[in-house]
Amino acid sequence: MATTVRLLLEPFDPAAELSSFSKAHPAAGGFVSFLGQVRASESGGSAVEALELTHYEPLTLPGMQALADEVLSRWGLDGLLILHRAGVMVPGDPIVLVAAAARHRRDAFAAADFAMDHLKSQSWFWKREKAGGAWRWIEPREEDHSDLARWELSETGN
Amino acid sequence: MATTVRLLLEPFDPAAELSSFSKAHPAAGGFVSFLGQVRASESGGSAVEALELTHYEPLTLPGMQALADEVLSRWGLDGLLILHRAGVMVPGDPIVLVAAAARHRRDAFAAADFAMDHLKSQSWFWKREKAGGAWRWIEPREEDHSDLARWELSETGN
Amino acid sequence: MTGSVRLVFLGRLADQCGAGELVLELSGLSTLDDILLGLPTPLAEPLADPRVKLALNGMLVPREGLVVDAGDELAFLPPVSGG
Amino acid sequence: MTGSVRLVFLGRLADQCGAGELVLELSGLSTLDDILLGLPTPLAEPLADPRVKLALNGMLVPREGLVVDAGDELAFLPPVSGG
Repeated sequence: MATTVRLLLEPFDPAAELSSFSKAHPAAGGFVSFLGQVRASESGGSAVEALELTHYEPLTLPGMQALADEVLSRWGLDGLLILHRAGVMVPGDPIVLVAAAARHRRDAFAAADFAMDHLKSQSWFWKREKAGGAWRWIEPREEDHSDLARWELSETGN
Repeated sequence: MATTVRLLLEPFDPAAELSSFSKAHPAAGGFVSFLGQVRASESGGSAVEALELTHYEPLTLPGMQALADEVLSRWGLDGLLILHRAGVMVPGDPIVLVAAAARHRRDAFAAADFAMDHLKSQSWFWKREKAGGAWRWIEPREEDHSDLARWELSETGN
Repeated sequence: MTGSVRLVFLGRLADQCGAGELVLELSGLSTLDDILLGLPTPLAEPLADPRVKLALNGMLVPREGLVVDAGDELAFLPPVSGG
Repeated sequence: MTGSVRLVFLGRLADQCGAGELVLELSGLSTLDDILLGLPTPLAEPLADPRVKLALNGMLVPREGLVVDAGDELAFLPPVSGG
């Protein structure tokens, strides 16, 4: 099982990453990926000029690695890729790429979905958005808690 | 909403397809994709030499298009991509690529998952595998029915 | 009125029937049973399986009440392969 | 024993505190309350919010019973931003 977890301070190319990930796992029949990119406009509709993610060195990457371990312990995967940007980005820039390789499609879907829910709501990143020349911090959303709660219910069921 | 549905008789490059798909949807924050490729070995463990998918021209592509319409009617998407190979393939060749672009991550995951379950079990493709020099037709699996049943339950719940 | 119908066999049926397609002469409007009776038993038998779906000129049709005319294409579609 | 502790402010706390980091002189082992008392009120107030997590030298620690020594790094982590 090959796991790659990286915290990147420079732009990355998701297509190239996915391509080498799928080539590295010839035994896996299925690959599920999630790519998050900086949106051209915020929920309110105004144009986004930039997005900045800050992290805290001693916690952020170790937290991502612990998440990867948790994902691997829950699903039978051939490979797992977790890449996350920090720093200043502009619309269209990739922020996060998660990919799971598995023999069984269902495992790959669940693993990528779980990883994203936890990356988004439990990883040590703080986000601010620049629109109309002003920076605004992005707060946690109620939806993040309901996304996480899905997995807690399924834990009870296991 | 841009939908692309293609039945391909020649190899395609999933990384290039995903790259142009994400560039085509700057308003979408999230992209979920599934890539299925020919596995290097079958479930039994012997090496796969080739995989052939046959289709029936008057039904196969129209069926894929109807599936795309169904997916669009169920989730709020910015874009949907469904590519499927037919013909003879070798291990490592991409067979199917589904990608969904959405503002909300959860919609993109559900749409790609639903599309795959239905493509795999309800699309007009017949598959045979060559191993040890002999071709063997691949039968429907019990798992396909349980995968589909998940969505029927959720229909009742809606 | 006479003519021919094109039978198309998909998936494993193409192997079982020895060919992907077969042109059959008709002596008029024919039912599915008429067509199966005009084929050798080892070929007709797998086609009679109710899990095999039928498409007439590219449209899925029920087995019951099927009428095939000269110039038609009738496809036999066994269960698809799945995941 | 005297020395200094490095305070690190993440997310909006960096804005609220006017800087991402601050070095504070200690006159010995200090509790969280000691540290907050040594800061101006507008700066101490957001740090006292129990939703702000603490990391001492890179390890998450509970607020209760926290003891900070010279040379330590204490980070204040507000809720992360989510999806």
